[in-house]
Order: sequence, then structure tokens, then C-alpha cells
Amino acid sequence: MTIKERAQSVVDEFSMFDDWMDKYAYLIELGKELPLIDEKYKNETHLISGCQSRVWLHASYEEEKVSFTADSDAVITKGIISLLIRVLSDSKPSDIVTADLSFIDEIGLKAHLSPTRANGLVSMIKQMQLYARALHIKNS
Amino acid sequence: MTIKERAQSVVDEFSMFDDWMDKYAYLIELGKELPLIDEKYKNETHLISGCQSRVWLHASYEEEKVSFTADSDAVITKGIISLLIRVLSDSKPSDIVTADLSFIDEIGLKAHLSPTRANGLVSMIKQMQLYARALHIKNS
Amino acid sequence: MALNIDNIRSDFPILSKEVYNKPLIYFDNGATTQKPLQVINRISEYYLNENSNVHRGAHYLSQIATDHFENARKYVAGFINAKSHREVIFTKGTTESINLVASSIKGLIEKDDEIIITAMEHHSNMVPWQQLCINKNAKLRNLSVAGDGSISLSELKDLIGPSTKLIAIAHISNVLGTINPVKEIIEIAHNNGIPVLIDGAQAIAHVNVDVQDLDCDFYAFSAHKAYGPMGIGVLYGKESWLNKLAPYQYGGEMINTVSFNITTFNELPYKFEAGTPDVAGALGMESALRYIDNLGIDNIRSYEDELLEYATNSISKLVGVRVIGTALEKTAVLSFVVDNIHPFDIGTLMNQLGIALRSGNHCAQPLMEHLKITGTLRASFALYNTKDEVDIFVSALEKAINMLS
Amino acid sequence: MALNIDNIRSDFPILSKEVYNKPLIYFDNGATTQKPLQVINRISEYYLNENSNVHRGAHYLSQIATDHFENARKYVAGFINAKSHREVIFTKGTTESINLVASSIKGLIEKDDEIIITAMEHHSNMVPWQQLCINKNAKLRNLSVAGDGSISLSELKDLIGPSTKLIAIAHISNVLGTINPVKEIIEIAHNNGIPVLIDGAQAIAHVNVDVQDLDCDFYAFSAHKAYGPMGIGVLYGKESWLNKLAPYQYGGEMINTVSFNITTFNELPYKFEAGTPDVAGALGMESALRYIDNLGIDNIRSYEDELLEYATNSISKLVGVRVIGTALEKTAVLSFVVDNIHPFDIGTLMNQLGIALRSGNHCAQPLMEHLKITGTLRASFALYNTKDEVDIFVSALEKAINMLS
Ligand SMILES: Cc1ncc(COP(=O)(O)O)c(C=O)c1O
Ligand SMILES: Cc1ncc(COP(=O)(O)O)c(C=O)c1O
Repeated sequence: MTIKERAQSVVDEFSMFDDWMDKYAYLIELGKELPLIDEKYKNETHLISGCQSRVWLHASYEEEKVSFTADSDAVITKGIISLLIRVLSDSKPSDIVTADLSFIDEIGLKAHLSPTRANGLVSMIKQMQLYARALHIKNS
Repeated sequence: MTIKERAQSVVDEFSMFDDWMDKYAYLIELGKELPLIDEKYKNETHLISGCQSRVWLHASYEEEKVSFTADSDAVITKGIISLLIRVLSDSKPSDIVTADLSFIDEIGLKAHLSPTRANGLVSMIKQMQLYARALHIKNS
Repeated sequence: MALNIDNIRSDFPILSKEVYNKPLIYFDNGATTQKPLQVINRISEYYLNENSNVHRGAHYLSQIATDHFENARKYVAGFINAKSHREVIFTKGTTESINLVASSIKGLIEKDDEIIITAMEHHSNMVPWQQLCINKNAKLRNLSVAGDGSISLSELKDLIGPSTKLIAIAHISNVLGTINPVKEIIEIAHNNGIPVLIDGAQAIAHVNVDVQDLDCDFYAFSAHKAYGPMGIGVLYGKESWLNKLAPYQYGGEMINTVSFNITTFNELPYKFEAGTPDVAGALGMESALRYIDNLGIDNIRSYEDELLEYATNSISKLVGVRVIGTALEKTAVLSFVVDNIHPFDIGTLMNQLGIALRSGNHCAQPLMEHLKITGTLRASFALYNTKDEVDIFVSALEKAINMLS
Repeated sequence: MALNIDNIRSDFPILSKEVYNKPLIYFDNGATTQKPLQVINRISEYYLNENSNVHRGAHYLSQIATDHFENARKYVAGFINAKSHREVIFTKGTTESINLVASSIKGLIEKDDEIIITAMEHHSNMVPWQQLCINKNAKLRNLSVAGDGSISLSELKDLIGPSTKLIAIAHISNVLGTINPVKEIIEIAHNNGIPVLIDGAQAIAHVNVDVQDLDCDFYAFSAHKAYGPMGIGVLYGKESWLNKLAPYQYGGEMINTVSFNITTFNELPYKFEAGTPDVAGALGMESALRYIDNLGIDNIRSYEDELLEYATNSISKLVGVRVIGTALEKTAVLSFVVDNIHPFDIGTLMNQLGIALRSGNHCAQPLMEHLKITGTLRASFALYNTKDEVDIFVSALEKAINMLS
């Protein structure tokens, strides 16, 4: 599946819920499926600044594709980052960097998160794209 | 005449005018009658601070009474100070210090002068009372 | 006298708002309070009828604006029982008030001098002193906070020494709700010849503030936390202290005479007010303080105490909820954590349920470290909040905890 | 495009006021402008519907307020054509903006360095530099002003030397109306590696301001002189410069992390914004700038130029009247003196006739000394003033002169 297709499937899933409390319940579930980061990466280096809850993100590069693992001390944050990983992980660096991320607005995530949270979301995406770019350069 | 009586005569005079422009015309006339300060006193020492136009004030003490002379570079200011002098000059220091100055409000002067002017008015009165107090102490 | 809360709420139209189809419950009053119509209308009224620059004018509007502005200053002086309106400096808010003192007192602080703060200070009453100390090679000393959120006067006495030059402390903690024994602190300080600055940001709307009774040297607060507009606040300072301090910024009314080489400065309070002041803000603040005065600060205090007690009891019944800040003397602020759940997760769900809380470190990172927590949830109350709102809040909290457990 | 002045005037209810039974003629716009309903209503609207503290919130109102506040910043950035909204710092006004730079640049100024200003500066753009120089044992250098109110670029080139560290100059003089050739000045300065601060207090509402085209390093202005609320203004600074400057005040959003011993600061623009910002003020400023944008600054400029020319011609016909400030490039401000009559006397009578002028030294005492006058009368125009008002003003002036001669 392309990033676009994966994003569409996220949008489809979220469209099933009318009530945002149900969406949050679903996000909380998703958080539990997050590809957990290796404990050894849960350090300052892997911390994303700009989120009020702590988020650790790790990226690896194999067969020209970037994969992400992550963790957070807040469950809803975990759910959000698991969405991002589901859509962006396992993709070519160039696709990650240029990805259309309008699905975030479409599922209403951005509008429903606090400003600090929304900034955290922006920080997460920035960091993922930074990793993709760096790994791409390093390996080419 | 007591200070009170002199103040009353000022109020009476001003009550003849309905239009403030006429009152100002009268103030301008009064300014011309101001007991002019000796040129030698027109210096920093005799300048009243707090007025936006320059006002020089001099006080002298004779037969237990204080007399004032003054000048200003603005004509309306001269008119105002001439009113103050007319009411307060030639009085005992204690009477000057404790004088009821409500005539200023009664003729509407305070309300019709700009804040800086009104401050200037306050400064003038303060200075006259200061002089009175000082001369009283010095001579007793 | 009991407050008529229905009447009061009708003065605050924003309280009838819905958020995500839920009635808004505004429990973020520690961050900023809502404004009554009286305040909003006063600001409009000013711009519609009286707007002008002040002091330097030579015309009617300018005089009206100046009179109203200076009357607002006098009203503020009366509200905190200052000796003179000359002791009331208008600033942008608490933060600027404190920074003003930190900047203007610089010349009086030397190497190895000490400034005492507490571990519960808001960043605004901590970082200015920290940076001043770094700048001057002086020492910042820290009065610790006990588990219940209180401080110890005997520890303070131990901290005070011959090098102590200032004590800066919050009247009421924005995280813990603790009402510090500032009167006693000031007495101890003065016995040692040390001036005291009180950060009154969280106090001004909640308890009676009498600067002469406290005998504090400086008292700082913001209008926006007391039903007034944003962008304006007050630095109260004793006249003798304000005269000792250097001017703060330069320009406008604070200047007496200028020549190319030298400037002389105006008298108090203008010495500390550079530039065109926020006249509308001052009038809005006056209206807000009048609003408080009309209801009576003591009535407000007892109503809010009752609300706090009710809320504290109610959330304490929920499993896993732990109240942070349990000092005996406490008001208006209810911080808590829930075992094994991140405050942000709860805050997010509570928001979705219409309840405005604050979560995080509340600009008090050193306190969080001190208490070994990463953050709290905070419900902070104002005179328009009700027990019904507390009930809704508590059942929402229960729901959120269930979802997150 | 011609402005529809009748429509415009109906946006400013205060203009229909009477003063001493005379229609108010407000010619004190250089001190502060009146505010259109759009601005007044925006402020009320904010407090009625959106009020909350910004940035640190975790709830709906806080998000709305933050979005609107940051959008206001972006609008301001667009209005002055800043490269980025990070270059827009909200302050109390021009005076604070300039003091901010003077305070944060301190570390970069050393003994015997030089700062150049001009003889026409407002105290707010003079005393901060004078005091900085006194503090640092640096030298303040003064560019003179010619009889017509203009400055000389060749004199500036002579003043510039290897020790010159900053040039600070008004875009438009508040006394003379002179529009200084700031673009040329900046080019000369930059050729010598010197940054330039522009005091735009009198420019922002009257001429097109494009900070990228000017290439200025700092640009300061107040909302209240551009149809916006009091208590808020802007410091524009090039990102590279703002990054170089030390933080200004401490507390709130400007802090990144704090521990007891050390603090790290937030990125631009927050680094310079300590404490709760004036959200309502920022939204009011945005409305005001939108108001200007809707009419078009170039249309405003040509209308005001026409008004100025008309007024200049009219008063020049009166015996004894002398216009102060006759530079070719000039706008919106008409200063004058009357032979043998004190400005205050005229100002007093004009006020009685309903006309709001300003008289005095206009916070520019060094300029008064330089021009060897004690003060002027100043009529300053805004987009809502009319030729009819000028006519009434001129005949009132004639009357006043007659009474005082
Ligand atoms: C040229 C100039 N600079 C600075 C200022 C100061 O502006 P504010 O009082 O809004 O800070 C003014 C306003 O009087 C001015 O005209
Ligand atoms: C205890 C305390 N001090 C200082 C401040 C800063 O107030 P302001 O942001 O209005 O300057 C606050 C507000 O957050 C506070 O709660």
C-alpha cells in the first residue's frame, strides 16, 4: 500500500465514529498496537521536543525503506503516533518527505488537539521527515 | 477684604459671562494687570516646575503679610496667576496656607484647563503656599 | 452575605457557551478569568466616547481620559489599601511587574548577595531572580516546600543571613493553592532589614489584599486574573523603595527634561511608566475591581472555599486520584494526579467533555521536580463556578479515568 | 481610488461628539488615533466568546484564542511584509519596542562605541540610547536637522565611523512631519555593516511600510496610533538579529526549560514575550490593520497629503503664522507657531472652540532646543479628517490669534 492508500484507510476507519469520545477510545486502542521502541532508545537523543508529553522516536533503514518505532508516556499521544507510523513507516524516504498529510485534518485530529498538542503533532511529523531525509542521505 | 471675600468677588465677576470665550477674553485682560515680577527674579530659582508654560513667582513679606508678583510667557496663564494673586496676595501666611480655594472649581477654571494646565495650577498654588509657609517661619 | 450566583453568571455571557455540544465548564481561572459585561462595556465605552492620549494633552478628550486614567489608579490604590496612588505603577501584568523590580534593583545587588525564593514559584517569580543572580554573581536561595504544599518559617529563618537582599514569594501558589503566611514572612524579613516582593497573581481575585497591613515592599498582580482585561497589571511598591530604584524604561511621561547629554526623570508613579499607557486597560481593571468590591472579597473567599472543599471531597472519592497541595491554608486551586495516567490524556478527554482544565507543569517546572511529578491537572475556581459544575466535572473525570485505565 | 469619507466617519462614532457645544474636530491623531467600530467590536467579541490564556492551554477556548492570536501575528507580519511571523514581537508599544532593543543589545555595545540618532527623535527613540551610552561609556552622536526639517545624507556619512554600532531614526517625525529617507539611510548603514532601527510610530498608519524593501533591522510601532487599541505594539526584527540579542524579560511562554540553576529559552518570537500576552490587543490590532488594508494605504496617503497641503496653504495665509517643518517629503503632521503668542494660549482657546490640537514640545525637547523654539502647535491628520474640518480649524485659529494679539 502507498502512503496515500494507508492514509485513506485511516480516514475511512475514523469516519465510522460520530462521537469524538469514540474516536478517542479508538486512539487509545491504537496506542496499544504501537510498534514499541527498544528500551535502549528511550533516551534524550530520541526525545521529540515540542510535545508536552514525552515522545521517543526511532527510525531504521532497510531495503531503501524507513521504519519507525516509538513510545510515549501518554496513551492518546501513543495512539496518534501509531497512526503516523502506520501511514508513514515502511516507506521510501522521498515518499515520507513529500507525503500528503491532509488525513490529519480530515479525521479532525488537528482541530481536536490542544495547541500544545497540535504543536507536538507538527514536531512528530517534522522529526519523522528529518529522520527520513537523514537516513536517505546517509545511505545513498 | 479677606481671602474668602476676594474669592467671592472673582466668582461674581466670572458669573457674568455665559460663554467661556468671553471668560478667556477676560482672563487675557486680567493677565495684563498682573503685578509684574522684577526682571531680576525671572530666573531658574523663581520658575515653577510642572507648568508647561513658564511661570516665575516671587514672594515678599512685609507687616506680617505675604505679597506675590509673577510673570509667564503665556497670556492666559498670566490671567490665571493674576487671579490667584488677587485672591491670595497681601494676606497672612497662615491664611494663605489654609485658604479655601474652591473658587477655582466654581468659576470652572480647573475643568476648563488641560490636565497639564490643571497640574500647572496645582503647582502654582502649592508654590504660593510653600512661600507663605517659608516666609512665616523665617520671620517668626 | 451569600452571593447570587445566577445573577453573577448572567454578567458573564461566555459561561453559557457550548463546547463540542456540551455546556462549557470553565475551570481554568488560574490561567485567566472570564470578564463580566461591566468590564467589556467599560472598554467599549472608553473607545466610543473618551479615547485620547493622556497627560500631555491640551484638549477636552485628553483631560477626560487623563482624569479617568488617574482615577483608575486611585481606585486600584484603594483596592489594595496603598498609602498613596503614587505607589501604583501600571505594567503589562505580574510578569512585567516582577521584571521591572528585578531590572531596577540591579544596582543594589552585588556579588555574593543572596535572594530567597521558594520552590513553589511560578517561572515569572523565579527566572528574573535567577538571571539577576547569574548576572551579578549573586546567589539564589530556595525555600523548600513540604509534601502538603506548605513552607516552613523556621527554615526561612535559617536561610536568611547577612547577605540576604530580597525575598520574593507567591501570596498564593498557582499549582498548590497554598496561601503562604506572607504577613509573618514579611515580619521576619523586616526584622532582618530585608525587603519582600509578593507575587499576588493568584491572590488578587481570591483573598483580601491589604498592602499596608501586610507591610510588603512590593506587590505584583495582573488584571486578567481578576476579571479584568489582558495586557495590564500593577506593581505596587512602597514610595521609599520606588524612589530608591533606578528608572526602568525611557520615553514619554517618565521624562521630566531632556537635553542631548542628560535626562531628568519624572516623579512617582510616572518615573516607571514609559510610553503611552493602556488607558482602556486601566479603566477595564478599575471596573473589574469594582465588580469584586461590589460583591465583597470576603464573600467571594468563603464561597470559593466552600467550592474547593466540595470539589476536593468529591474527587478524593475516585480511585487513583491524588490531590497535590493539601495545606491547611488554601484556596481556589485544585491540582491532582491520577495514578498511572498521564495528565494530558485526562485533559484531552475532559476537554472533549466541555471541561476546561489545565494540565502540565503550570510554569512551575522546579516545583514539579521538587515534588517528583511530571505535571498535574488543575481545576481552578472563580466566583461564577458552581457545585453543579463540580458534579459534572467529577463524573466526567470518572469517565475519563475509566477510558484510560 | 478616492476614499468615501462619509462612510469612514460613520465607523468612528466619537467623531460625532460635541465638545463645549461645538462639534469635535479631532486633530490630535499623532498622539493617538480614534478607533473604528470594527476594532472596538473585535475586542468585545473576543471577551464575549473566545477569552482564554494562550499557548499552554489544553482546552477548546485556549486553542481558539491561541489560533486567533497567532493569526493576528501573521497578519501583522503580512502588513509590514516581514519574511516570517517569527520576526513579529508583540510589545506594549513603540516605546517598549525600542527599550527592548536597547536592553537586549546591551551586551554588544562597548566603551567608545557610537550610536547615531537625529535631532528630531521623540524622547522614546532618544533617551533609551542616551542612557545605554551613559551606562556603557559609549557615545551618542547626533545627526542635525536643517531649518526645513530635513536631514542630510552626506552629514550622516561623515558621522558614520568604525565605532558606529547602531543608527536609530524616526521614519516620520512626530513634530515636523518629515518623511526621512530611511531606505537610503539603511543602504548607507549596511554598506558600513551597521544595523538600523526605525521608529515607525508616526509612519505605520500613513505610508506603506515594507520592512523587506527597506531592509531595516528593527522597526517599532504602536497599534494605538494606527486605529488600534492602546497597550499593544510591535517590534519587528530580522530573525538573524533577534537571535543575536539576549532575552528581554523572563517568565511564561519565553521559557523552554527551567531548573533551579539554569533556564533555556524558547525560540522566536516567544523568546521576547514574557508573561501572558494581550490577546485582545493583538486581535484589535489585526482589525485595525485590516481596516487600513481595506481602504488601501496608498489611497490613505494621497488623501492625507491633499489634506495636509490644503491645511498648510490655508494657515499660511494668516498673519504671524509660521509652519515648522517644510521638508519636501512630508505627511499628516502640521506644526506651527504664531509670532509673539505662546502655543498654550492658542491651544487653550482652540480647545474651547472644539478643536483638539496638541501644543508643547511633543516629547522632543532636544528638537525644540535645536530649532530654538519653546514649543509648537500641532495639527495631525488621520483618514477621517476633512477639508471642512480644516476650514473650521483655520477660522478658529484666526479668532484665537485676534483675541491674543
Ligand atoms: C515618533 C514617535 N516615536 C515614539 C513614540 C512613542 O509611542 P508610544 O507612546 O505609543 O510608545 C511616539 C508617540 O508619541 C512618536 O510620535
Ligand atoms: C503565581 C503566578 N505568578 C505569576 C504569573 C504570571 O502572570 P502574567 O502571565 O499575567 O504576567 C502567574 C500566572 O500564570 C501566576 O499564577
